[in-house]
Amino acid sequence: MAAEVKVLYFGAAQEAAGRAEEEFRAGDTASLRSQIVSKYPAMARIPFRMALNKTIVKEDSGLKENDIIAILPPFQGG
Amino acid sequence: MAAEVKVLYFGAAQEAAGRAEEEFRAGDTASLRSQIVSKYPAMARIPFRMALNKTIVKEDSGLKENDIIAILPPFQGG
Amino acid sequence: MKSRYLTGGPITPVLISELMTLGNNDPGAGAVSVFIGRVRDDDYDGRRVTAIEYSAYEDMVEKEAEEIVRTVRAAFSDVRSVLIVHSKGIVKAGEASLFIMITSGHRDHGTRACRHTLEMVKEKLPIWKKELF
Amino acid sequence: MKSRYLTGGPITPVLISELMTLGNNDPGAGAVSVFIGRVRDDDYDGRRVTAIEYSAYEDMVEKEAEEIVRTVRAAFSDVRSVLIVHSKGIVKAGEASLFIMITSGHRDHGTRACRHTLEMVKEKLPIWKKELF
Repeated sequence: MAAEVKVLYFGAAQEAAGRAEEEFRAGDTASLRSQIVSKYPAMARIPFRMALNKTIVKEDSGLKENDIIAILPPFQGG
Repeated sequence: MAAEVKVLYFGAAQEAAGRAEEEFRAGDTASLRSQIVSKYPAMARIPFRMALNKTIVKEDSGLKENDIIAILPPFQGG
Repeated sequence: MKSRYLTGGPITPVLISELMTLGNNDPGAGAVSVFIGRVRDDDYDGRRVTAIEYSAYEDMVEKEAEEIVRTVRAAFSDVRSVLIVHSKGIVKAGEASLFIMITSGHRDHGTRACRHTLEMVKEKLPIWKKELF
Repeated sequence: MKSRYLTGGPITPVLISELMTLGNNDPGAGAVSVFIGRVRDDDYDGRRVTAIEYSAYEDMVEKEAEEIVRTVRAAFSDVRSVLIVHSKGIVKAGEASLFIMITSGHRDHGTRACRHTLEMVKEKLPIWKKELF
């Protein structure tokens, strides 16, 4: 079952997508990742992680309506 | 040959001697140490080092006129 | 700002002074360990950095910074307070973009906690930079 | 004072602010590591410390502090400046008696040099304290 989720782009991913956020329909994080890389080929060169509702995704996770997924290039703070 | 030297007392050694400085006649630092401990028995309980002209004395050293010897209880700065 | 750990623009000397007074009310705090990160005027292929623009996932910064503070306090029992502030937006070369302050009873836990906090800030906080030339 | 490394009385917040601006003119200094030692209101057999009176062999403090700065700069090549200030005279509980600041290009040498300087200050500087109750 695919769910409607919100995707947030940060850092280099925001530049690759040309936007800060958009909606996707996806059943899990693996499928979402494929969709994003297909839509924005430049994203394939960014070693991004994903956060699901502010928690780093460590293995493929199911998605539900209104989940927030953030696309996180390597952190550069400090 | 004994030399006339100046002795400076610091920290607990200053309290044990009841003064900040005085003159001694001594040929080397070992003999000076003995004189000081004889004169001020309380000094025997203080694990003091000596500095000869601002350098810590690591082995018995000869003394010459006007040398400055400091009596240094364990440091407590910081 | 959505996060108490972020401030807009540089961490100015005045702000640093203010932050440092926060540790002053605790007469049991014998040690104050501070780390300040600043923007360097690095050279990239002959172009000199004049500023860095920081962006952040603010909600997640809040969550992760709180987790860092909890972890540091649990790991270093002598620590009495942990303060983390990071810049968001434009910070010029020579200006500060990160401030960490640890107060502790004694120096050992304080200095180690400061370094550990710094490493965790770099590893855990979702913050990105863009060099401006 | 005979030594540039000693100051009479506490190291006040105002003095700390001034000392910290000394590191501000170097846009290659990406890291500022600070340690501040303060007088704790420790309890000795039921008596609470209200202040500490520091005394020093000033000429030797000068010589030894210079040697510490030389040693730290030689050991940590990324260090750009080393500042050491210690109090002499009476410092009340809660007030600062030691200030160390290291500026460096990056964090690694800076944080390690700060800790190393602190250990050497405690080991090498001829300074004594007397607790006041």
